[in-house]
Amino acid sequence: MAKHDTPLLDELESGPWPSFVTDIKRQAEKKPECWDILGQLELSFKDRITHWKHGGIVGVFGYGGGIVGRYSDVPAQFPGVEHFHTVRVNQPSSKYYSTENLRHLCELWERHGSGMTNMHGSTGDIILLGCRTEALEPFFWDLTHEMGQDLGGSGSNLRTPACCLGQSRCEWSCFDAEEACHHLTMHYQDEIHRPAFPYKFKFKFSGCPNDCVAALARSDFAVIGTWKDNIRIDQAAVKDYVAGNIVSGGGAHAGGNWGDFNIKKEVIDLCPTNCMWMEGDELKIDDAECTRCMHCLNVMPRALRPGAQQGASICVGAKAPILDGAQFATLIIPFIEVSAENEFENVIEVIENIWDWWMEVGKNRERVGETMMRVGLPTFIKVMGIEPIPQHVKEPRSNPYVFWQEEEVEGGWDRDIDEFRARHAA
Amino acid sequence: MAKHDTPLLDELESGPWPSFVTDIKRQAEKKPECWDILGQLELSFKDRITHWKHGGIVGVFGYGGGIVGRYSDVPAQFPGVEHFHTVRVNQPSSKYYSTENLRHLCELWERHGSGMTNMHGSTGDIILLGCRTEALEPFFWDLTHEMGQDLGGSGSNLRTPACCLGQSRCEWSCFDAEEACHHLTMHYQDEIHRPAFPYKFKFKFSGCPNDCVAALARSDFAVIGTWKDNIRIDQAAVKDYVAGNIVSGGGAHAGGNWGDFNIKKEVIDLCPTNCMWMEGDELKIDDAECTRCMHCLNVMPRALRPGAQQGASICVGAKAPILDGAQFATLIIPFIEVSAENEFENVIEVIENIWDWWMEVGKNRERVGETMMRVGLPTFIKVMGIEPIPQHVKEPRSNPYVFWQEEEVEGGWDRDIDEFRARHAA
Amino acid sequence: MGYDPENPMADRITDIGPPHYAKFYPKVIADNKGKWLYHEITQPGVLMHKAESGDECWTVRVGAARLISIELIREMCDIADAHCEGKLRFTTRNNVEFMVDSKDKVQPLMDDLASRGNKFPVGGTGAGVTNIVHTQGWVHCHTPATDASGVVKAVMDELFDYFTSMTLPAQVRIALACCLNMCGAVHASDIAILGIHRKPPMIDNNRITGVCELPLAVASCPLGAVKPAKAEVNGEEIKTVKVNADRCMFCGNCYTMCPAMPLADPEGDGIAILVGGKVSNAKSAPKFSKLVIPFLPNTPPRWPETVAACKGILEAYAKDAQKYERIGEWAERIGWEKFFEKCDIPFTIKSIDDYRLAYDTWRTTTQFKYTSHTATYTG
Amino acid sequence: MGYDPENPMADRITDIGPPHYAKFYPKVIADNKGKWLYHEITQPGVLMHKAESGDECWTVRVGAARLISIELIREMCDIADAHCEGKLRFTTRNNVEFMVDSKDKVQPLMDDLASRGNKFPVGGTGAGVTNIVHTQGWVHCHTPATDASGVVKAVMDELFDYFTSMTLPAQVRIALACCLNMCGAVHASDIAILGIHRKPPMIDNNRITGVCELPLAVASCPLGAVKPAKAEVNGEEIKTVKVNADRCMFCGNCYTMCPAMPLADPEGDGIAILVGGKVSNAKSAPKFSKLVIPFLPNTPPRWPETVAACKGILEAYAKDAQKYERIGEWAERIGWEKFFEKCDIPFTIKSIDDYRLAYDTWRTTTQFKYTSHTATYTG
Ligand code: SRM
Ligand code: SRM
Ligand code: SRM
Ligand code: SRM
Ligand code: SF4
Ligand code: SF4
Ligand code: SF4
Ligand code: SF4
Ligand code: SF4
Ligand code: SF4
Ligand code: SF4
Ligand code: SF4
Repeated sequence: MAKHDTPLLDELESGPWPSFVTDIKRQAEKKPECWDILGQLELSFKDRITHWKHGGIVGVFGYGGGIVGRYSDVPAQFPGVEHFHTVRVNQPSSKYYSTENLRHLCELWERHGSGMTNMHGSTGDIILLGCRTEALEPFFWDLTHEMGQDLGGSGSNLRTPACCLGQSRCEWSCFDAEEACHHLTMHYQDEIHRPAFPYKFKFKFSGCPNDCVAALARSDFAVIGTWKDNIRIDQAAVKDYVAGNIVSGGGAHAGGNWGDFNIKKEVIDLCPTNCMWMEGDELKIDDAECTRCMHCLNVMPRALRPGAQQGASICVGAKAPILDGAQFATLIIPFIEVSAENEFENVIEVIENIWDWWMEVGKNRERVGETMMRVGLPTFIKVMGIEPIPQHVKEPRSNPYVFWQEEEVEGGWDRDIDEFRARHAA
Repeated sequence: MAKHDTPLLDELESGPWPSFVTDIKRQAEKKPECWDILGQLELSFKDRITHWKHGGIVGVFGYGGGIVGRYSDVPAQFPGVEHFHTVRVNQPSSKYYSTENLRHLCELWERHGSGMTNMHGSTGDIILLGCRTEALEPFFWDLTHEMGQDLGGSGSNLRTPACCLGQSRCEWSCFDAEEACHHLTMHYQDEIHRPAFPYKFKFKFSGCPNDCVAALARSDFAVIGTWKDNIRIDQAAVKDYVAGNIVSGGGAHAGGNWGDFNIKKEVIDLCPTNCMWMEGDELKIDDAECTRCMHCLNVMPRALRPGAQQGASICVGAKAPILDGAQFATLIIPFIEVSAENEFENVIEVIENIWDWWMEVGKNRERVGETMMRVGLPTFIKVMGIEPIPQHVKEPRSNPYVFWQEEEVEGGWDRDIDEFRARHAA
Repeated sequence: MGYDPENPMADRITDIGPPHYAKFYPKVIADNKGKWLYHEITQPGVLMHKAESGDECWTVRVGAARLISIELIREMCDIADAHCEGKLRFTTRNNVEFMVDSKDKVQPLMDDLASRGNKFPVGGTGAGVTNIVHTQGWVHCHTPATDASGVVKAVMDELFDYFTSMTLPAQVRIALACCLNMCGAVHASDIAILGIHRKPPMIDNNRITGVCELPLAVASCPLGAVKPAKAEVNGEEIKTVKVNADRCMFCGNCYTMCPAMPLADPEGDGIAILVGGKVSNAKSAPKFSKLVIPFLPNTPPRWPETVAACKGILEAYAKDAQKYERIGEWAERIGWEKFFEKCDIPFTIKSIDDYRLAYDTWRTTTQFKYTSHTATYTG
Repeated sequence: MGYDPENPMADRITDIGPPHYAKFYPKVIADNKGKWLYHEITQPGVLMHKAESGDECWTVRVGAARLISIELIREMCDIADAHCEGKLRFTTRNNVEFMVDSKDKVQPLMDDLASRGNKFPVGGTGAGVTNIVHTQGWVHCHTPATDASGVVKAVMDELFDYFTSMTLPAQVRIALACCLNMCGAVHASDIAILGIHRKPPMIDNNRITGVCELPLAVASCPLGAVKPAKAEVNGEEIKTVKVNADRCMFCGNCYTMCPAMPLADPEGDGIAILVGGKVSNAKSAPKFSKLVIPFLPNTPPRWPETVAACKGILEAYAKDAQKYERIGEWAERIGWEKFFEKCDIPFTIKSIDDYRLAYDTWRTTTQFKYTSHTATYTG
């Protein structure tokens, strides 16, 4: 039974959304330290401030990441959370599980930790929330030996890669996001576990431009599926949509009173490039003008499918606002084939090209996007050995401040002022 | 007859566009120094470089501007342009002239200068191109005494204001741009003639958002006409446009094969705010959504007119790229009445508000737009004593980096670390 | 035998990575991977994916708190064992997905879920509000300016009907980050709930020596507000830092680098609301969220001001936006001045950018709409 | 009696400003000011403005070189005296406007103009190319990187038919500035012809002392490339400056401040082409011109490369753009990658911004069109 009064938290037991308070209370019956989680959180609710100390370097031998150390700043009151370290367990691609696997993990966490988790962390890991320092090595031993699983990343290293569910259950996935994610995770175990970078580095893989794993917003290296040929059109299905035999958007708007589906208003007019039109009852697309924004496919999934020649775009440098303001990833490679056949070697080449440069010029705690900002996109593209293309930018520069190189300028830069003065009196 | 061979310049005597070379040659017959203009220019064409020395401080007593000093760097070869100073004569609003006035000016310039001019300079002045230092005072004497005219601005002062032709010949002008320009020019003679600013400052007045004097791109202080009520619609004329009885755009596209006028395609669909539609054969506008972009008026001048409650928007801070990159003027005052009745006192108030601040905090050679950039728009708006409104920006900030003031924060900023530590063990 | 503290390195296993995902596929997924034809959302929270083979994968999506116990995970396993050949998955927004291979297995699954109280709400699909991605807050982190799980619970309770329905113009993605580090894609969310500090860091001179590398602390400040300094600590002079409070914008990066510079504070901390961000490349390019409400107080346990703000924005949007229009696309179409008017949010100077790229956000045109904000000029 | 050098201040007149504009109005303007109803462009170069009174003002617009002699001005006066009650005006783009108060006076005026060779071309109205606003160049300025009048003459000769017709999708405004100071609204022109330097300034140590305030020279460089230095000038050490050439982007501001730092050079200097700017608030907000051709050589007397570049862009635009679409609006609709393809302009790294606000120009979306540029990736 409850060890602390939690009048404030108890307020969060009502309401239709699942209550983490109720859940923790239930867990506390089996794992009494959970009462102290509630107790300290109640105190934070009362004081309106966190009660965790700053950081704390803990980990398992030989790894530079995977554990986030955490200590209570009121341990006397809440001994159960005096140590409350997080363990980041690397999730399987796209987060499918067998109950057997999950039950085993729960069993381990019951044995070694608080019994509380996050399914999942924002980066993608399984977050096991709260254990004592002494428990870390035994847990790691059991995790590796009993389950054959491993930790994810933290610190200035490669962070745990993540992906959308890709081809496993999505008709739009233009490459095997899960396999790419898994393969590169295995390929870079050392980079994940042993910090060697200026700062953190994140991979994310989305099968199509809908970007369901938010790669473009959150990863230093975003691989986002696309295609290079034409959208595949099933004209019969188009007619069915127009006739109202198929619900548009797969029914995503079923709850609204939007009236009958209107292909002109809802698809053709909303195409950002205006590259669609009807010829009689046939839908036409000028694919050369298409930017593969997915809108028409999203609205008519049964009539329109991505082209058959599939691959991905690679965008680099997304990050949160600290320090220079948030950055989205910038399009660097417009199209690349992504396939297990060549063990993703062409993608790996791009990655290591970036790393080699960043590890050399990147400052401490400087994300690759920040390094790109500092040296400028032209320099970045040059050092990557990539041809500059208009697709790299939204628009050309509007200022005339070009850094010309001496070798580009006829006659070079050395000039003789006296000779100049001979022709131009001062 | 020609004093120098000018084979290169002679190439510019052919072709359909009026030739300044032919023109200068004709002038040279009466003003031989013009042969040296051609001679030195020919040399520049040959050498592909200017042959003018840097600057040169010349002027008339008591004025800090109005003359741009210029000396040849090859005077021995071209004595006629050894001195070649420019005189900036303040043009009348919107550049109407009587032939009498122009002839007199020509006569003065024949007497004192080279006989060459620019009608007009980019800022708006009459540019009298090329005279000797000794000629400056006599010319100025004659200009003021014989013609009752005066010099314009140069240097770190108020530059010669300019305007579009406004109500004099345009149906769209929402205020008397010419009178505003003239009145403020007279009001600020001292500021125009005697540098007292950190750097140059420019006024420009356009009667409507078409901005025919490019005020938004080129002036530190841009007054651009607009209206606050509804666009005036003449439905009969609308019908005439639809019926093709009136040529659209006043005939501006008459030369192209654009087919019949289509009000839906050419007006309604191109309205950037989509606030227009037809009800039967009546054109409707939801003026609350209108951003007064002028497009529909431009296309149907006989059917649509600006609202009757007219005034202007004031935008501040435009400039060329040196040093931080070009700036357009930023919307500061969304609507203000501009009228001779109150002698523009409300506009003057805004101007002096800006000047008082800029003269105090502006650095040497810092345009007001650069000062705004340096201190930030929020600070600028605050010091101007203006209510911040969403119209000041395209969009709200996307970074969370707000400079909170101590007085805004409950309890202020002073805190006792020991007291904090008492509650939070380190 | 398990871990032996005596010789920790003995038959140690490392760098084995995660298990191969394919082991965990339900059969219908394994059979049809890469061969899906299309999908349908047959009702809120229920997806049907059709494969070339004719197979169907029926997915029931269930909301979860993300901060969950192993007890709850075990209960999820019970459900998966009973209905889903012992397989399940989690989404990128922390919902749980139970998959079955035929339509007739859906209802029994739904009944089972319904029988378990409010633990497993079905929804989060299509044009609705799905789960809020969020971070640690007071449950685990050292730098938060607000709590995470508590705020999320309060907001989701209020918006629950939008989770279980698909009545909105488009999907609405809400995210919470408890400090400016913004763990999670808060900076590109339809509605972002962001914990912010408003008091400059304190300097703990008793503590700074040793725990803090002064040069790093100084370098950590993007605005150079942290400067080296000296102080006296019981009699003797020590090297420390001082903060120029007027140049501080409370990002907290100095505290991240230096434990002796805490800035959290009950009154100083609170929540900012940013809106109009999106991640997908659908229709329009990704957009950053924009700051529209600079500060709301921390009011546990239910943060009524924050809850009301989210709901107000959502309802104004639901009422006014066009089909398929994300919140940011709506705001840009009507103009931000109209956004503030329609959402009845007071515009403050805090929404005007003065950071690095600020100039690009200034309005450099005479095009604007008259709103309540311009009344003083036109009135 | 005129100016007396002996006592210059005697009955001096100052600060009297310009004459009042209204004195110079043609009668029909004076009578109808503020009462205009509408206008029509009855043929290229001829405008008819209709007043509420029923009066009509017929305007004939004539191109001029801007660099004109008093002889030519007098000839203009002759024309105005003969046809326009002795009144005329100049436009904001340096064209001349002759106004008459009835239609039947137009033809005689036109005939007179036509009778004077190519001095007074009629046109510059509507959807065509009007006069090029330009600056001084080698005729008068000390900092130019190219000439002005010569380039303009060459370009206008080539584009002349567009001046006398109205066949384009919209008005096209071309401007020339002979250096980065950009006198004139070059930075917001449909086509901007910009003189640029490409060699860092030389230091004239024999001259620098006295003519140049070193601290101002140092401060003048936006990139801090100018640093204080010492040099030896005939035996004695003097204070001077040095330039870090690798940080120089050739803006010329140091030369403006310090005459001892000339940077002009026959090979180094040339022309950059920027496109897609606009000033008006019509339809879309004002736009800056964008750098699409980083360098073309100075090739007097007729700058064929620059002329060809302008014509090429203009013709691609004329062929592809929609009615009312300015060049910048066209480029944004089709996408800049298509602009380069359709104009057959090679894309270079110089078009990628690396100045202060560069990040906002990076492409942060997967939305793009495949063009010749992406062939190496898709081929
Ligand atoms: C656990 C997690 C939040 C969560 O509840 O899910 C998390 C928690 C922390 N993050 Fe994070 N970040 C987490 C995902 C993210 C993400 C989202 C992502 O990875 O997709 C971001 C934004 C994307 C990005 O990387 O920019 C993120 C951006 C940051 C930053 C800012 C980095 C930057 O360059 O701007 C910091 C500050 C730092 O690194 O010192 C940070 C720092 C931290 C620290 C280590 C606090 C600190 O200052 O050292 C937090 C530890 C909290 C704790 O006590 O457990 N965390 N962090 C996420 C990792 C779980 C997992 O492994 O799955
Ligand atoms: C004569 C004129 C060009 C022309 O041929 O029309 C001109 C000529 C000069 N301008 Fe200008 N500017 C002229 C209009 C402009 C404009 C356009 C305008 O005023 O609408 C601009 C761009 C708008 C603006 O002010 O930003 C302009 C931006 C500059 C700049 C850059 C200022 C800046 O803040 O970026 C400089 C550099 C400086 O001030 O040192 C400059 C400097 C100069 C100097 C004085 C050269 C110098 O470095 O000192 C030029 C003297 C040339 C000569 O030998 O006669 N001129 N200058 C224009 C003035 C004529 C008149 O009074 O009507
Ligand atoms: C399951 C999940 C992927 C995963 O690996 O877990 C997923 C699954 C699907 N997404 Fe997604 N999306 C998922 C997160 C996302 C995210 C990431 C996020 O929200 O953090 C995004 C980007 C959000 C953004 O733009 O801010 C995302 C943007 C989309 C879009 C673009 C919608 C738009 O208008 O911008 C579509 C297309 C659509 O919905 O029409 C889409 C469509 C879909 C489809 C229809 C794809 C398919 O054919 O199966 C899936 C069901 C949609 C649905 O639930 O209504 N998915 N989707 C994620 C479910 C999250 C959840 O539990 O709610
Ligand atoms: C005479 C002049 C004003 C003056 O005080 O001298 C003038 C006069 C007119 N302008 Fe203008 N504009 C004049 C310079 C401008 C400028 C400034 C510039 O080019 O430097 C602009 C802004 C240019 C830009 O946006 O880059 C300008 C943008 C417009 C527009 C907007 C067109 C657009 O689509 O953006 C219109 C409306 C239209 O043409 O439909 C307009 C319309 C007009 C109208 C129709 C106004 C009227 O009802 O009389 C006048 C005749 C148009 C014509 O010539 O086709 N005027 N007009 C200027 C003639 C310059 C010349 O000799 O060619
Ligand atoms: S990103 Fe594309 S492929 Fe991946 S789940 Fe979303 S819609 Fe499907
Ligand atoms: S994917 Fe987007 S751009 Fe391409 S056709 Fe469909 S809607 Fe248009
Ligand atoms: S700016 Fe407006 S009012 Fe002035 S001339 Fe141009 S169209 Fe007429
Ligand atoms: S002025 Fe512009 S915004 Fe207003 S109705 Fe006309 S076209 Fe639309
Ligand atoms: S957002 Fe800030 S407070 Fe929240 S978990 Fe991340 S670092 Fe910690
Ligand atoms: S909070 Fe941020 S801005 Fe303030 S001192 Fe610390 S690092 Fe600098
Ligand atoms: S643009 Fe440069 S070179 Fe040309 S006149 Fe202006 S300052 Fe002189
Ligand atoms: S030209 Fe410009 S960038 Fe180069 S040194 Fe001079 S001021 Fe600096």
